[in-house]
Amino acid sequence: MTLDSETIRHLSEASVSVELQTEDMTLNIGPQHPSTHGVLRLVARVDGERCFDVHPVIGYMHRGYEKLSEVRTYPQITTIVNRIDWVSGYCNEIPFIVAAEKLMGLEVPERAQYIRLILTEMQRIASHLVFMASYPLELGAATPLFFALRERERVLDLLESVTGGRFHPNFNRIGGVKPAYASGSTTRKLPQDLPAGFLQDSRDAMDKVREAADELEDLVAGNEIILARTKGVGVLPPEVAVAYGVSGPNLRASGVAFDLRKTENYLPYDRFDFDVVTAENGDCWDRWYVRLQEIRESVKIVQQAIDSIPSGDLQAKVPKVIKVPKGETYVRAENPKGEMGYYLVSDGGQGPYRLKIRSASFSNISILRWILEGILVPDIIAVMGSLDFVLGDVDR
Amino acid sequence: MPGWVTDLFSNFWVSLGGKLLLVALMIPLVGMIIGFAEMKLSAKMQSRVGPYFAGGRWGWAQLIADGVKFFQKEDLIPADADRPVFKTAPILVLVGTVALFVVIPFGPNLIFRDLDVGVFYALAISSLSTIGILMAGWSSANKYSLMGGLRAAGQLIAYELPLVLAVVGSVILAGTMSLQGIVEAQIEAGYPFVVIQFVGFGIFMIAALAELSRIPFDMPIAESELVMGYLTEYSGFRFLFFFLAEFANMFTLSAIAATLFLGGYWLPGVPEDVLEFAGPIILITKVFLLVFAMIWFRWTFPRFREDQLQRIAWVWLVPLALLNIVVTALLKVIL
Amino acid sequence: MTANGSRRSLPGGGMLKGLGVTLSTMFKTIFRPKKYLATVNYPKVKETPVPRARGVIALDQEACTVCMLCARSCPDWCIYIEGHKEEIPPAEPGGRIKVRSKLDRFDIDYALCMYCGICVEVCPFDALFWSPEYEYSESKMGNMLHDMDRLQDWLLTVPEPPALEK
Amino acid sequence: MTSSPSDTETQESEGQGSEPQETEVHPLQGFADRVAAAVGGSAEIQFDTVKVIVGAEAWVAAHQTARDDLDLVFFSWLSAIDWSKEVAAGDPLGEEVEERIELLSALSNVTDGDLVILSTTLPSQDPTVPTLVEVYAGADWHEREAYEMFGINFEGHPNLIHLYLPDSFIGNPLRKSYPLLSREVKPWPGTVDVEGMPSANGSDEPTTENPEA
Repeated sequence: MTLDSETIRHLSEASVSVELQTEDMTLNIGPQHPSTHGVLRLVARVDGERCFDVHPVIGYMHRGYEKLSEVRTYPQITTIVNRIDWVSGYCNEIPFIVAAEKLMGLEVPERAQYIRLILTEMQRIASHLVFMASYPLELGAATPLFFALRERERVLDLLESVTGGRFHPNFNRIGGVKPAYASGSTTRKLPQDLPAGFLQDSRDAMDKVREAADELEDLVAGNEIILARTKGVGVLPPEVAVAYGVSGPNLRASGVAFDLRKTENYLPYDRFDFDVVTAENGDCWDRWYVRLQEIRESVKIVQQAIDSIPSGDLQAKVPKVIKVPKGETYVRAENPKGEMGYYLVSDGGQGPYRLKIRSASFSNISILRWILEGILVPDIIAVMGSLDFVLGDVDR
Repeated sequence: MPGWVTDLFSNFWVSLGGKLLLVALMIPLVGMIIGFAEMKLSAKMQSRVGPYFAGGRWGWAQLIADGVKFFQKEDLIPADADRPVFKTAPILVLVGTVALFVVIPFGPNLIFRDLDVGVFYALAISSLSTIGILMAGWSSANKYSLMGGLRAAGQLIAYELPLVLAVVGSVILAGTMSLQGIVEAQIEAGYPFVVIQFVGFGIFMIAALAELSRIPFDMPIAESELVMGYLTEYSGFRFLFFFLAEFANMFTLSAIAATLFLGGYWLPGVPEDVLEFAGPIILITKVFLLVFAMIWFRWTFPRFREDQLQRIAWVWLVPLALLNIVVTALLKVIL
Repeated sequence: MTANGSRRSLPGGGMLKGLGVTLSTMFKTIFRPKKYLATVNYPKVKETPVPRARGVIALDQEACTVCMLCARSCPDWCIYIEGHKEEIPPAEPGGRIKVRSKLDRFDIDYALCMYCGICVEVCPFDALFWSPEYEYSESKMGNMLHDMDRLQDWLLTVPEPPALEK
Repeated sequence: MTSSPSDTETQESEGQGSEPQETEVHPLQGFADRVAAAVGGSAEIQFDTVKVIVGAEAWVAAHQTARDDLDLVFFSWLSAIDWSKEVAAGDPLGEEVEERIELLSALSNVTDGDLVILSTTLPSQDPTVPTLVEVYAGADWHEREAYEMFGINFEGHPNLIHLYLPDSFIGNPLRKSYPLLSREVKPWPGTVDVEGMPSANGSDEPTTENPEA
């Protein structure tokens, strides 16, 4: 059939007016996926590359910590609690230990508090370096992974030399800190303290971490492609962030200067000067940059703490079988991922009656459904990566 | 050359068989060398050691070991895959690469077949692998490979245009489309065309990176989003085809770029008769320089989102290439 | 560079700086591996763990009095102990017959153990020690159950307590 | 029990942990009273934690005023405690307690980090309470978790389905009456007993009963 001008004109208009009928595909960014930071499943309704709505499904990693802690004694809980956010193992124990000490009315010796503070800040550096390694990898750049992890090895070696463990240090006890030695007649009399040369090694390691931060900044920060992929992507306004309970670097990247290290007193942070890093427009780039600056702040804190660490013993007088008196308290701390808190209800027994664990990533990714509305598939990965969550923290 | 060898080669079928055998040997060899170079160099860039144990001291046999591994891997075809399409996709991609070897001049008379439409043929054949990738994406019956395949289609076609337009500049300067002719034109002009055609060379390299779908144009095989893009369902020797095709394609596209812009097998100071033997070595060093640049880019940059990728192709590269053609044509007329 | 590091002098500046970093790392790793190479080739070159590393638990059978404290306080229930009581003839004749409990079975199932160190800490008789040994992986999970004698062998690898900060 | 603000107004430093029976006024007392007055509940301070007890019917209203008037915009968490006598797992309560579910929600401001815990009591048979999703969008997941763990029904919740547990899961695990199944399967290795611990070092005898039974 010959196409006369009439039909041609009609066809051209038809193609303009006819809306292309495409049904959308449900894409399972499933529990097993290279960049979901663990077993998170996103059921995304996708039309081509644009995804309409995302329904996150969690619970694959639910270990039931709150039920477990009802049948555990206090020392046993400190060993399982650092497995909640396994990237920053040491920091999970601090609020729980401080809560128990508060109920028991224990005075922790100064040196133990300083050691706790140094190790917490080192764990924060290690956790942020994991973010520095994994986030550019999600955008496609593989080399920053090795720079960041190479520096993280330094910090983890220091942690291991003091506590004996890299991921799960188990160095905190109720009343102070203590390496895992037997408590028999001979070893009990052994003096217990930091290993020799630890303070000097930490000073060198902190300088190297600062250099690595600058190197990472050169490699990633100025890169135009990363700017194109992250600037203005996944913007999180402060009021939405606060309503969902987003905390930590994600909240500070949206302009809210809220850092629990400044407001709470679970560790002697008021003796060191460091500033709370914030950024203006709360997009992926700001979340990345806030974490890089926080590494530098933590380096500053650790250096000040090392120079002014007092001497003294590491643990207060604590009975062999720990029984925490009756009472309820909620202690929260600034975990590398955000606010981590424990609502401890104890009834005077060897274990708590009820322990509510408030983990940072749980609230941080409850905004996924809101923030991933109508963006492209590669941006889903970029935004999810920038929130820096760990599935153990989400599922408890 | 002893007598019986020349008349043996003069027989058409024997020389054809010999050439085919040579190409069939070159593809895995070149693929392995470049693959091994990528592993070792990327390791050094990341302060690691890289493959170390295969083959004694510094791991030279790593890729042979990989090859054997891929061969003995189970050749899995997904249940509801489109079987014939699934099977022929890797072959098509490899054919697209092998066919490119025909026109590359390694020396003054060391060329498989000197077509007078050499450049046109090379670019047409290299787009054959696009069809192969699309077939792989569609036939794997997996949502991720489908998305990878469609992304590849969009990207490769978008970058076909700048690739072709970038070449037109040096074709105008040389006056002929046969690659041998272009190299002779550069010899007689006394300078490699890149001196004038640096814009064309830049566009060609960027478009070549996109043709190979290597970072920063890595959308079709975006490991962190689409698991492995259109390669997700491939395993065993079919994956080996894709693997070798990617590295061999790097070699061929760099060889074509070297021939068109950097003076192929000729260096400014080298006299005529030495070229007979030095030609291939010169070309291969140029190719390895370009391949090193590709490896270097891959381990430094992240990848573009595909709408940014398309914008670069249509908004930046195509107009720039057209401008380059106009300027070269004007220069040709005036000079 | 501006506060949040967006614009550079020339548009490609950021990428060139990135290329510079990778290239310099490559040359540094090739020409001065001792200083810049971060990885070692494991079986040939081994990194020594720090003395306090918690690699494996060593058992001193003589010190153990089968008081079951470690088995009770282990969160993972991965220590299985059986023992019996034994009379020890008195040193000089006519002395008191001492009753002493002997170990029959002391297994630690390292497939379950989470290396928390509560058993080592709670042992009142210095029978359990940490040793930084880490190369005891097995092909079958069943072999991860170390029996009494194997735990005794680990005792040789227990280091002296390290020197301490002043 | 509300700690009665005594007359001596000595300000002690924020960081000092204090027992309720301290004579000085707790630094957070002012904040606690302000919240209690605005929300219409009774405040109590225990170990530096401000808890305001509110009636179940005023639950949403309390959060509304907390967010709008008292600038407690940060929704930290929401959970519950099952106070009950017989306990299937863990050691039972010391003294008598009346069977109830205590619903808790923690709110804080983002300026100086003052945190208040609003609590209300619900009957332990099918507890129902209106949802907070309109006031705090973040309450969505917390309420789903409280629903599946304690069986609290939140009226008006957009999609009240299981959050962590598979849909086919029956029962509410965090209720005290819910047993820990793994404990029945594997016997406790500590039961094999050779001899009581010689109480040489004077500290109390480690009980042979399982501290975790």
